[in-house]
Amino acid sequence: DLVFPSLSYRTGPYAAGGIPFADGYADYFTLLNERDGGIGGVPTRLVECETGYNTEKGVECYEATKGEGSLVYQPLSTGITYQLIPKTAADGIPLHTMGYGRTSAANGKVFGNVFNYPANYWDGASIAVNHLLDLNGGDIGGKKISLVYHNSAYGKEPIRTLEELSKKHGFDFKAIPVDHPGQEQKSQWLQIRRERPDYVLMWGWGVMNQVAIQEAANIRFPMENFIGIWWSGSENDVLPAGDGANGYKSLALHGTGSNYPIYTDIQKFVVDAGKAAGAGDQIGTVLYSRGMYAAMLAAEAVKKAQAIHGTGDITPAQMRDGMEALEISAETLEANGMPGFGPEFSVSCENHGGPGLGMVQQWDASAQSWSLITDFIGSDKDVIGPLIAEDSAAFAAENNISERCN
Amino acid sequence: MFYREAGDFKTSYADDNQTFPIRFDRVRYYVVLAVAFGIIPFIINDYWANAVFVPFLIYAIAAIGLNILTGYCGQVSLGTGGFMAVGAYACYKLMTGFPEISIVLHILGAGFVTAGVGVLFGLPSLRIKGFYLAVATLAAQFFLVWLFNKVPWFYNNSASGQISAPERTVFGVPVTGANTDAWAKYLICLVFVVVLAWLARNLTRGTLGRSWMAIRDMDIAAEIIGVNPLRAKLTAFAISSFFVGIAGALFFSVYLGAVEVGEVFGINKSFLVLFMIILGGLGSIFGSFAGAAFLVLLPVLLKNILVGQLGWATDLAAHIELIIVGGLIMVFLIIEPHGLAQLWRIAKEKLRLWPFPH
Amino acid sequence: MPEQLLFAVEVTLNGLMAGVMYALVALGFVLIFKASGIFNYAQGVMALFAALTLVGLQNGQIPFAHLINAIFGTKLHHFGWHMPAVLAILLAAGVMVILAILVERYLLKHLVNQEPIILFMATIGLAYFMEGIGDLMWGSDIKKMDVGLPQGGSFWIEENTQWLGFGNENFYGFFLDQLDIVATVIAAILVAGLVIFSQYTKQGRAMRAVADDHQAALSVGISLRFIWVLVWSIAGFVALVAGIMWGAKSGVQFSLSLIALKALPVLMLGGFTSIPGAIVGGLIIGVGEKLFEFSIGPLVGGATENWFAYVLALIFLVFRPQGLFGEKIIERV
Amino acid sequence: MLDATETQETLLEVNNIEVIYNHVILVLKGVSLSVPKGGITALLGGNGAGKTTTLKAISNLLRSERGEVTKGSISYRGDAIAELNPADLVKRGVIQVMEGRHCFEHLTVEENLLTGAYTRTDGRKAADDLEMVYNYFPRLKERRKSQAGYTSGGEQQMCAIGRALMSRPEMILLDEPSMGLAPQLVEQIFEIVKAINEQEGVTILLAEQNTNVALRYAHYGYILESGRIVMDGPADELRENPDVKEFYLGVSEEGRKSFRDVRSYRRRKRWLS
Amino acid sequence: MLDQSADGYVTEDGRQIGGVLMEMRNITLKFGGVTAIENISFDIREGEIRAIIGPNGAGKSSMLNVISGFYVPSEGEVWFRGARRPQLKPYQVARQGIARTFQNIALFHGMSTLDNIMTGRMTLMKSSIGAQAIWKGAAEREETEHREAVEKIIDFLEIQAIRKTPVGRLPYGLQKRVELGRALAAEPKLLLLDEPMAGMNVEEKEDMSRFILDVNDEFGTTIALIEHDMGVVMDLSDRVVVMDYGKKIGDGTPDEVRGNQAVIDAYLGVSHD
Ligand SMILES: Nc1ncnc2c1ncn2[C@@H]1O[C@H](COP(=O)(O)OP(=O)(O)OP(=O)(O)O)[C@@H](O)[C@H]1O
Ligand SMILES: Nc1ncnc2c1ncn2[C@@H]1O[C@H](COP(=O)(O)OP(=O)(O)OP(=O)(O)O)[C@@H](O)[C@H]1O
Ligand SMILES: [Mg+2]
Ligand SMILES: [Mg+2]
Repeated sequence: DLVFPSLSYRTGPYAAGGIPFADGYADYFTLLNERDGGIGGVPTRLVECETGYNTEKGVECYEATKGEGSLVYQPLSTGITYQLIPKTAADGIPLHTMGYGRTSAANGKVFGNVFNYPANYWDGASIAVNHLLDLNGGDIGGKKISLVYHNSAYGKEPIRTLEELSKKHGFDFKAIPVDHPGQEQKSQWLQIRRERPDYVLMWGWGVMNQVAIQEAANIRFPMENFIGIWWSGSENDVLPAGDGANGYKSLALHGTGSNYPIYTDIQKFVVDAGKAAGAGDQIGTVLYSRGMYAAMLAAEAVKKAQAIHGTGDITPAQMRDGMEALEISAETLEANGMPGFGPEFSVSCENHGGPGLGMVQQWDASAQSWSLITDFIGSDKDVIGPLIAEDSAAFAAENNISERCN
Repeated sequence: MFYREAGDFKTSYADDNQTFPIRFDRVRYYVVLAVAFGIIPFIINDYWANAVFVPFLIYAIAAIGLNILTGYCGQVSLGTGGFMAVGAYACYKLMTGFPEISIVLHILGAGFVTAGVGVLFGLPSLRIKGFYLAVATLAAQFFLVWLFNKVPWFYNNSASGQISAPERTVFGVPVTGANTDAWAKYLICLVFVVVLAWLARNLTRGTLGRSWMAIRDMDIAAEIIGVNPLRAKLTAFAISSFFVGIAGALFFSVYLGAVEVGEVFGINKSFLVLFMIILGGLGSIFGSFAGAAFLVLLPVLLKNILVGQLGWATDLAAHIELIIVGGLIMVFLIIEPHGLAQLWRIAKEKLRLWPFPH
Repeated sequence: MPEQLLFAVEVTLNGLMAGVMYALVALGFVLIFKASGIFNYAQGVMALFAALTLVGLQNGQIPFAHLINAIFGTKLHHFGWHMPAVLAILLAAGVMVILAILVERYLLKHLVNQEPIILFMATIGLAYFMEGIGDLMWGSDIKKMDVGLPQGGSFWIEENTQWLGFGNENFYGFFLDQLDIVATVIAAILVAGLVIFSQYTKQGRAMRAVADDHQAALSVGISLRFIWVLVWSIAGFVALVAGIMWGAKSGVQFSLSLIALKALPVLMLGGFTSIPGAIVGGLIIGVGEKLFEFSIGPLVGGATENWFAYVLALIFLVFRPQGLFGEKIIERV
Repeated sequence: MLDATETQETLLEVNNIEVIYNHVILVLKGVSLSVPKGGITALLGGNGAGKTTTLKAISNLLRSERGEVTKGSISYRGDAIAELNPADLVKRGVIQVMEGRHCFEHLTVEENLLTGAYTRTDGRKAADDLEMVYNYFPRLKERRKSQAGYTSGGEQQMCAIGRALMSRPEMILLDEPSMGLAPQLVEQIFEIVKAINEQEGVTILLAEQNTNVALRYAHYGYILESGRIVMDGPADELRENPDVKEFYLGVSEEGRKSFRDVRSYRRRKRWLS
Repeated sequence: MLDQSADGYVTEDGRQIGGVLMEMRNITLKFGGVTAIENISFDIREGEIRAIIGPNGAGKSSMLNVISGFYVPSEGEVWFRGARRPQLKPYQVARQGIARTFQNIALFHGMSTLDNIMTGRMTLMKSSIGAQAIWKGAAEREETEHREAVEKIIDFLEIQAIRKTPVGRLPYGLQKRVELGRALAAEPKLLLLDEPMAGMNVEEKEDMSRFILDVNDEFGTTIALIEHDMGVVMDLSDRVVVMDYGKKIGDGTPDEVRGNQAVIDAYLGVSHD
């Protein structure tokens, strides 16, 4: 069978985010088994392992599951990702960090078995700025943009990109850190109230998101000018603030809401069959959709690998090849019951990062739902490309890696 | 009479002072060493190394370190995580700054750097006592983590703020980096553990150890009979930090290979190591091992039983695991507040008397 | 007034308010420490647990639904009622009393006369235990705390202080969060009540006696059981209040238990044994960390609040090792 | 010295108890004693004989020291009291003054005394009793506002005894009251003990090292050695017993010998050989 | 009146007492409002046994604390071996050869008897941290050497049997003995004993007296002693200082002091035989 490890975190400070993702990831594979009898006729098996978002437990989970023929790891935490980059390389198992992890892994020439399609943090920063450019008729010169970020490796990711972009577009950029866990953000929001930036971007996670949104509402910051990264845009983040959160925006890696055919199938084959993962109450939420989307991409890569190697029960190495040859077209999405859910893209040996496309969604507090307000927006490759090249070159030098794909 | 010490007479004070005055204990100790060095390296695999042995050995070092400070010298510290971070970052800077020098020296160097930092944060202990000191050491914890996160020099300006250990070898065998074999990881940690435990044992049984314990048991009286509290406390901080620093360095370079400071060396780490020594037994080197083994193994074991054997959902299992770990901590403390080491001692006393009840 | 000064004043005011919020958590610690010499690490988790229980009751959640569903394959979730806030608060307080009784009965009773560090450790065990139970009982998703507390900046204050800027464009009046104002009032009442209780009543005196010497307290006929249940119940109630206040800010979720970390420096600075100390300490820490972040933060890259509170408390302690109002550490031979 | 208040009614009966600490250390090896109502009974014996342990076994304070009574029974007014908690025992009128003072360091002297009245419900009377205690110990009155932790050893001892008196007990278990007290205070305290015994009818069980004084005030005495009662009898008789004289009172045929002369001789107790 | 010339005197039992070893000059000690010691002067001569007596709370223990540097006198000077002593930290005082025991036993509870006494030798042990870490060699040799000295003390105090017992478990009297051993281990010039015989029965007091006399005799150690048992004080000491409420009310040989009316009033109550 096809083994998919799921390093989930259903406990600990980030459990609220971890549960829906894990449910979505699990339910999709259950759906494939129930509806299609697996992928290419081979049943899938999900091996879930609880990490609690903790690096050491992540390592333990990896070691415990890798022997079972795990095809691809989706570690879900930047910390664990960094652990696994060298380990998976040594063990020849591919790693998929969708919308997180080490951004420069997009450079397939250096990172042979790490993939971070369809978009990464630097894309995210650029997408947000591009959205603002759209809103302002292409000119944001002189505008003040602040970034409220989680004071960790994750939160610091977009800073470099935004600095570059501020040079390019002439806006004033200011980064405001919030230390873990982020329960108390008075200083930061008083500062924002004082400086009245035109826009605030946010790279937050966990309780920091909820408090930030609440505080923004408290100082009556115009919510439509407040944009979070895709990890700051789930129902969890906005619900506690109630009506105050109305109008808050965040980036979206994929479609939102339950108006996709796939949900009918999930209801029918998974939920009604009593096979839903977890408590079964997360279906349709943003992070559930993300887990499902990640699973779909993995399944597609398996199909690709099966096609390439002409075998059903593929190995991790073959899976890697499948991922590198992955193509997601409108038809694929349609066929999977997710029309327009994600971008169309293809992966190549050089480019493991996908197209870098994302959308913007906005929260409607009265309807208690997110709605997409833009189509896919691209990122500024002119800015990001060199950054990725620089960072991956440094990694290659440090670890004596010679470039592939030549 | 499973356990005998009768007939084991000593004819010199030096003999009487040895670590295991009782022959039975001594033999058992050599057997353990023989297995650790002679058998385990040949059968160990990645899972056992990475999930059990390597973390156990490294935590044992950290626990011995903290036990010196807390168990022997009575200064409760919650800054262990921060000091481990110092060790890790010092090791990283040394590894990347002087790649031609042996990793073993880097690790030792990291220990010395940490010792220095430890002394610095130990200074307030001259004024501040008890839980006040414990909470005060959190200042070290939070400040150090913040510092390593904030100053790019510490992580060589890498874009992510993470540090990753490059490959380094000992006698041509890689011990850090992705290509390290399980046995190599295990063995280097084991060597450090054995040497450090031996040093700790020597230090704690001599004059210095007695001055620590005197300060712990009654600091004023200790001072009046001639213990210099400044010296006693600062040496405890220094030596404890040295151990903890080495643990941090190994944790980063050998065990994890890549580290983000807030996540790996956060306050939870401080608490974890403290648990180990309290559960294991304050003021006992054996206790440090017992505590580390217990807290490394228990979660792994529970997980394997609940998820692996019983097939429970991981989240239920994780919650129940929390309940069980918390419950066991309480139960253990109720049964024997002085830790596993004391349980072991009582068991020995019982065995000695066996089959008589008293 | 110059702009910077006005902002500094505003930061100070908000620091005071934040300090009150910290003090609310610190109070629970102080109570238990005073009554038993136990440094109750579980206080933060108790706040979380209390808040979870409150919200759970209010929304009619079925406790342990997930576990039950997993075992029996049922699909339980809600009782389908919505309880008025006041009733839910009372019930939650009741649950905290039950918790206090259980804690005394199954934990503290067996640890009479043990060293403080052992007791401390036991409360850590308790924290884990309750964390697990809390999750299992009410689930780990984020819940909205809605007991009708006002939230958001106060318009009234904003408008009526705008003139202070004397036409300065950049000054929009002072910002004060209404929730914080409510918290201040509640904290003031709690502190006053608790001070009277501990200094002037028989039980209060007994409580302090227990803290000094368990055995001697037993020998004069003070029932440790009763005192402990009493104190843990009060601490449970204080935790509930803290849980409500902080829960209103961030939603009720696991991270609520981490507010304990914000309370520790407050505790240290005010003195582990002093109820007024918790408030004063809170205010000093609140103002100190906010002003530091405001003035020095930008120079060193910000996010200084976590450690600065501790360093500030540490500096204080070097001069007064027992904290501002803590009982003097008796050193005699 | 026998006096009228003593009756034949037995208030406290300890029956062949055995106490073990930490599950391994056997300390009392079958101790029995009975305390008549209204009397002063002394429990004598050297260091480590088990006097404190016996008293703690009675007042149920052993549990908090990881000790337990493994055999035998203890009854007070005929009721078994082994399962009561110490607080209930105080409510029934049995209070212990612990060895080594055990004052509440951070409370003032007066607050210490007031905690003694904790179990009492007649709030007003407690204030009178405070005066009574201050009458007995004027030194305490002077120091009433200081924290007990800062008072001298003797002052703490007074505080501990005064605290017990505040509960208006029926029976006091007094553990080494004379320890560390100035000679004139020792007399004074025993006078007080006698006074409360006679005037208030309080029964007293007294553990003492100071055999001399103890036997002067007590009615009956038990001598405890290594966890066993080795001798007992009315106080006057014990005082005349030659062994007691030599080993506990330090007087031999020639009268009290000087401490300077003890240098070079070792004795052996006859009953231990 | 004894002949107290600058270079000493001869005691009744014919021992030669030397010159002044330690002199307290006009010591005053205040704690907030309380004056624990008020303008007291006295000296201690080489080789003598000097007793300090007085009612509870008189300031005796405080005086010892001043001598050992734990309390800093508000006024007055301490002269040691003919030179004025600057304000030293307690451990520095200990290094000058002043050792002591405590009124409320201050042993290190987590350590064995042996370790407690070895700790007393702290001031004499010199091996470096490095040497201790390696153990084999210098540290081990030193340890063994000092162990021998400590074993002598253990033999002397007759506590061989409890060598390895944690002191927390020992009965009170033995603890006192261990504490004495710990003080002796430092091979002090001046030994301060704070109520060494409190809580002991006659037999044990005799033992303790013997130890004190032997120490004084064999090692020539000067001893300052606080004690409430008048028998002991009168028999053992060469000269006595009497304190009351922080003031000195008497100073002289035991006989002189016994006859002093102020002393009788304040302390002895009835005159003691
Ligand atoms: N908590 C304890 N754990 C272990 N042993 C103990 C404990 N308490 C007392 N003992 C032992 O019990 C024995 C009797 O002690 P106890 O205190 O009852 O003697 P005592 O007659 O009161 O002596 P003293 O006159 O010195 O107070 C002693 O040998 C002592 O070592
Ligand atoms: N650190 C201190 N702070 C405040 N007061 C103190 C302190 N130390 C001692 N005192 C006070 O000084 C006085 C003398 O105390 P000290 O302990 O010297 O008496 P003592 O003569 O040893 O009495 P005892 O025979 O009862 O031990 C007492 O009234 C005591 O309360
Ligand atoms: Mg006793
Ligand atoms: Mg004294």
